Amino acid sequence: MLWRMDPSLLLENLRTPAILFFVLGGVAAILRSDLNLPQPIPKLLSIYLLMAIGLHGGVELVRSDLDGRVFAVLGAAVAFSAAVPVWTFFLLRFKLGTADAAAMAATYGSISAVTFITANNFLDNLHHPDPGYTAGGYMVAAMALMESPAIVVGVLLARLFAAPPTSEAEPYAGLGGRAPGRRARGGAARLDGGELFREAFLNGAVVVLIGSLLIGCVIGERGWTSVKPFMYDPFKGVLCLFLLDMGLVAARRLSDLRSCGAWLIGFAVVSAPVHAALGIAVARGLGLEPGDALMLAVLAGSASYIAVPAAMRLAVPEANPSIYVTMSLGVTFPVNITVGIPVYLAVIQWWWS
Amino acid sequence: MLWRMDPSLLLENLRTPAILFFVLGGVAAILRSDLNLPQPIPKLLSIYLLMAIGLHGGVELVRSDLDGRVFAVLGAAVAFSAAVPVWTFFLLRFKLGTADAAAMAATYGSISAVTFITANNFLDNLHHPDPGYTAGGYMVAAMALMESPAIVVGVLLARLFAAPPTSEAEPYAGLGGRAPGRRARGGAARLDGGELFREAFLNGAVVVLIGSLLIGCVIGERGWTSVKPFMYDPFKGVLCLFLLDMGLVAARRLSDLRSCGAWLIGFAVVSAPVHAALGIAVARGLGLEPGDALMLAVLAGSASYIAVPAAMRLAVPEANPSIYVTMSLGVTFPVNITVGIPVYLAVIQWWWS
Amino acid sequence: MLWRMDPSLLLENLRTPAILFFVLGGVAAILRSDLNLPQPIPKLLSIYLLMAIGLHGGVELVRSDLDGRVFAVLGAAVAFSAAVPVWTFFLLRFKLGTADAAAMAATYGSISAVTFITANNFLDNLHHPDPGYTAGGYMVAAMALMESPAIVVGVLLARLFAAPPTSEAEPYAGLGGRAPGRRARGGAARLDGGELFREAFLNGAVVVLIGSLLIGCVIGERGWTSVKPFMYDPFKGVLCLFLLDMGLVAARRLSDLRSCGAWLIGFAVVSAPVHAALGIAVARGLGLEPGDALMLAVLAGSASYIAVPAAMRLAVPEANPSIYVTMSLGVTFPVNITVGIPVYLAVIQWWWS
Amino acid sequence: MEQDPMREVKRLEVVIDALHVEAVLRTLHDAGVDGYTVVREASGWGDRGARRPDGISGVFENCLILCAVDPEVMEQVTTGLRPVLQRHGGVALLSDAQWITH
Amino acid sequence: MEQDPMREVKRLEVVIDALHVEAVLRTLHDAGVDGYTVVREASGWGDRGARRPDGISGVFENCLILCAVDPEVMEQVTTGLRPVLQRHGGVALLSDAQWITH
Amino acid sequence: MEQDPMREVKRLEVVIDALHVEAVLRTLHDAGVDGYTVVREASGWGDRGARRPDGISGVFENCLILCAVDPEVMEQVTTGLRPVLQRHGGVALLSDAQWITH
Ligand SMILES: Nc1ncnc2c1ncn2[C@@H]1O[C@H](COP(=O)(O)O)[C@@H](O)[C@H]1O
Ligand SMILES: Nc1ncnc2c1ncn2[C@@H]1O[C@H](COP(=O)(O)O)[C@@H](O)[C@H]1O
Ligand SMILES: Nc1ncnc2c1ncn2[C@@H]1O[C@H](COP(=O)(O)O)[C@@H](O)[C@H]1O
Ligand code: NA
Ligand code: NA
Ligand code: NA
Repeated sequence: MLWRMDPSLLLENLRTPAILFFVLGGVAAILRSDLNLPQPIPKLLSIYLLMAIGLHGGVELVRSDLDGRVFAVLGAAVAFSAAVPVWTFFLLRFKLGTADAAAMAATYGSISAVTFITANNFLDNLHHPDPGYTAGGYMVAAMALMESPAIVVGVLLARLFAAPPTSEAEPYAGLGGRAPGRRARGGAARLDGGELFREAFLNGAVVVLIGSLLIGCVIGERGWTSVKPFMYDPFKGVLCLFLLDMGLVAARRLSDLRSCGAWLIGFAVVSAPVHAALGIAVARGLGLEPGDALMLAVLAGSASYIAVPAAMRLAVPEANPSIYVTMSLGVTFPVNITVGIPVYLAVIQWWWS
Repeated sequence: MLWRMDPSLLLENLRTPAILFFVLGGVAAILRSDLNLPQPIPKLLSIYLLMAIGLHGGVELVRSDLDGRVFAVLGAAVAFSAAVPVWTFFLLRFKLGTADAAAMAATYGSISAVTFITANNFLDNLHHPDPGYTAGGYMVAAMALMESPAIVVGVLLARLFAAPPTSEAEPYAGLGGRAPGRRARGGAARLDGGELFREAFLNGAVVVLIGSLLIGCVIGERGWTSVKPFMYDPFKGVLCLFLLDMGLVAARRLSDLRSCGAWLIGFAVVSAPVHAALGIAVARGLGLEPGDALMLAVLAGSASYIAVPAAMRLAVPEANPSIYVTMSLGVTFPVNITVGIPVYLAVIQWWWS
Repeated sequence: MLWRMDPSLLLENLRTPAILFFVLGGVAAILRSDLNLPQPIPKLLSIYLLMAIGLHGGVELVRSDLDGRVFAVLGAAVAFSAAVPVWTFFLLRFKLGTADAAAMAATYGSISAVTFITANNFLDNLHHPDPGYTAGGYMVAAMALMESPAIVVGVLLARLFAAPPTSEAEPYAGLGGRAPGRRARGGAARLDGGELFREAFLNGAVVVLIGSLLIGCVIGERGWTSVKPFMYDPFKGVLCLFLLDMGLVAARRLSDLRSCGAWLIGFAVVSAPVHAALGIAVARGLGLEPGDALMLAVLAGSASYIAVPAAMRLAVPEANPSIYVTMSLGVTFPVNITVGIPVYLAVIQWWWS
Repeated sequence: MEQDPMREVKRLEVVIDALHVEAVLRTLHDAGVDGYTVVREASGWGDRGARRPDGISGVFENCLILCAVDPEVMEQVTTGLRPVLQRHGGVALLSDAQWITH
Repeated sequence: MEQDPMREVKRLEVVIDALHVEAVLRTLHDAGVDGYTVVREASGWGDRGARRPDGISGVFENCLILCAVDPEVMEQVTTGLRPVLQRHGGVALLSDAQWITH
Repeated sequence: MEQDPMREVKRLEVVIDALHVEAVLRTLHDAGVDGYTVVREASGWGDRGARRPDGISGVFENCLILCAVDPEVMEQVTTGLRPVLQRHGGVALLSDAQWITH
């Protein structure tokens, strides 16, 4: 099957402008070029991308006729986001402390909007004659729903399995290494429910995505036409610019890999196809079209690097961001967008045919 | 009349993408989401909006055949900007000190470019068959002319009625409340005329607007066509992004409302329709079309939060920006763009028919 | 010949929106308006412009059929960039110390991408019926190749002619003037070859330009179509915004002119047409079309203010950036884009006819 | 001048993850300081490794907080600050300074 | 080293509304200091309430000015600074430092 | 608290051209400090004239580096720093401070 996979999809993906700019960013960083896009440019670009994908998703959602299958997809998405952290946590606990394992679990249960967008871009550029090869607007809703449950589950796991507060907390897996007396200590229990809720559901990225989705549902065709020249037409070009920066950031994160260990890197590489395969199986079970199946695979296989880190820093400050951000941004993201997406689609094509 | 107003205009306005994004920003801020667009993104967006509106206004100005009425409109605009601060000042002096009253007066005499742009956007989205329902290019010129006179009048009022320099200045209406000895003291008299002129007429926003208007007048149709894909097509979409930020900022200002008092809030709410009604009456007297009448109403009813605050901080430093910025940005602006614009148009439709 | 030059080209250029915004920026700065575009807006705009010009150049390069003449152009471009610094250095040594002369030499041997883009914009807006009046995609490649050689030559010159390390270095041409003991001292020899290479060839601007050019070569027509609404359509409008900022920055640099001396300003003014004329002669010799000839003239006549300053600060820290940045940004750039470009084209038209 | 031209104060300087600035400011406020200043977008390196804001994840951003503290409330400030630093890392430096009153 | 390795200086630190930075710098310059450093986009809280640059009105932005002052010109600096602070608010802190000369 | 609540440190502050920050940080690191903080996009004025980042050439940007240094390694820091300052300009100030340990 896969070993007989047509390599043209892979090549097609690697020739997409956005992917090439990602590679350019990675190469520039590895060659130690001084190229960078300082804050708040990446913030502007990512808010733009979230607005645009949300708005378009909302407009598409209203256009399509919803049936029961849509709700099944949304339910599956939420279930995924809540369940993935559980097994991830228990698996990672073999090698990491409670806090780091919980943060990694939340990271891998949640999703990466840019991976989703890149997959969408890939589908679009295929210009496939079969309309089943486009993603439905409700997949954006599915994405929006998958951001937060993993955060809640991750924090709950961190609390349930936290070391009793009197004992010295787990040794910090940090990169510095000063006197242990200066270490942060088990404090997950101190964050109240309201703050946790706010972090999980009111993170800026989540708000823009869900808000734009809702706005897209109500503005109607005339409203959409009026903002399309900004919200739709330049979208693929802006994605190039954003992925250039992602390439720079991802490659610069790599220097932290050494301190993370081969075991963890292995997890970050393997979890993507494993979870994606699970997503594909669920999509098959629900009878989704290939386009939607790819999106579900990508959501399942991707890991968060915006909403989850923000929440984890507040809710589980003992966890080391150099671990979970490096894994999701430096390993899983590149694997997914360069190789993952076309391979997942090849599997779907093979299975669906 | 108004109580029989067709509510469809109001709903139409609230369904505009830009207004919905403003509401989204407001809701996000009230829910204490961490969403924000850091500097200099808002600056970039506002320079873009001013350039685009100025350029388009200039192009339209050259296209239209100017007659005497245009000059009457421009004259009325300047007169408005200079006269509104006078009565505003004497009214507000009942409750505020001289400096704060003068700064508020300048704020409400001047205009808000984004309110103007939003009204324009609203008119545009109506797709009204009658060409009288579009704003003429000279209304942009009117807007540009209205930014500065209010500043000059406001500063003159502050000086004329300032407490004599030897006495202790009015107690600072601030929010902190430390030893009065650290208070800023009556110093309006120290700013020389040149600096005042520079602040009033050479503020960045004023320069970009007037400069772009002049450039729009000379580039001709070919020049306009060449920049249209940037300066016109994405305009409405960029406005969404900017109003998202305006919503965040306006709602976050609201926490300062408590210290301002109901009286002042009442002024900020009521002054908008009152001045707008005055603008409508003048428009009627000048025989303007409904589109231009709406724009004049909006200019009259709106309050500045860019050019005036910058000037006031230099020229009347004793005035408290937490008062005048909060009122114009947190109260008058939202009132105008959500309810004001459609109501003003309903009144115009009723009167003109 | 030139004294009978048709002034319409000059007027045509001065009516281009981009040039008018440059003038607006200059006027605003001279009137001491507070208008400014803070970092990282200019960075975002310049990365956008480089990406867009590179990508488009790559696409055009693949479209055209390359013949030997293209390689001749590229070779001439590299030779220019390497040779110009040599005579510039020996000429400037009459008035400047070794370090400053070498930095100026590198600055004037290298190129200004925005001057190139402005010339391209000018050609485009002419809508000339003769296809020879458009620049070939390989001119973008020529530009990319001209960025770096001048840097290498400049640094080598600084080292070859550096004062022996034991003696006190040349008096710093700075604007402050504190105890000489605090002065930076001849240290060019300490930068190793690797760092020099990285600065010369891996500067952010160079990487984006060359990377985008290569990406443009491989994405094909379909890839180009997908990013065109961002990478091509708004280009001329974005250039307006960028030139507005260039006008502000260039005019604000002018205050440093006083300390530079008339001699140096004369050089900055005269070197542009002299080197451009040389470029035109070479273009004539190579049998280029008028459009390509103009681009070569502009590359030869322009001076760098991004890649070279970054490299010189590292490699020749004794050189004073207030000299070489002021000259290239404050003098040569405005001369080229306002008067130079149309005059060069007039000369080309006269010679080619 | 009706007041003493200079006032002895303690100059407190805290570097901490941008996300925890609010916690520090709350502490300062509760302790009764009468002002503070925050500088954002600092980078740094410490126990937790290098912190360089990457702009994408927003994670590695530090902030610098500067506060002129009345010697009388210094005790409360230190007491309030310790648990925050303990939990979230960061650095707090104290030195002597004079406030130029006016 | 031909010079003394360290020089005693006064370290002056001013926090003030971004709009008034020019006034402070002019004062410093006139008093004869030989350099200064400015950090923009600071936020803060003080007598005038919270100051957080909102990006729209540009109003609530602070700046931090750092200046190593020769003890000899300190007197002029303080004299020049007071009216500016008086008029525009803000905070000025003074401490002792050593300049690592080279 | 198992430790001394305060530790005497040297507070080092360097202002230097953004391009040379790496060189300073390397020096600090080699001297054995255990952390530092960097604030970017400062402007300033000194021997080399006014330095105001213009956003186009990127040339005139300063950075502020703050470092709490153990008195024991102070000697190495100063020794390492001098040649960097000598070559690239900039200012280094040293003062006394107390680190609020936790
Ligand atoms: N010795 C130090 N001097 C100055 N800043 C420091 C020092 N140690 C840590 N920091 C700052 O405090 C932040 C958090 O420190 P840490 O919790 O030790 O990682 C670092 O990222 C640095 O910005
Ligand atoms: N005690 C303080 N410590 C540090 N910064 C302060 C202090 N008081 C005021 N500031 C800063 O100075 C600015 C202006 O102060 P004020 O004029 O008191 O509002 C505030 O916004 C703060 O950034
Ligand atoms: N006396 C001073 N106080 C504070 N900062 C200074 C001082 N002198 C110089 N600087 C800063 O150090 C930078 C480089 O100094 P210089 O090498 O003297 O031009 C300047 O741009 C200022 O930001
Ligand atoms: Na996932
Ligand atoms: Na008004
Ligand atoms: Na050149």
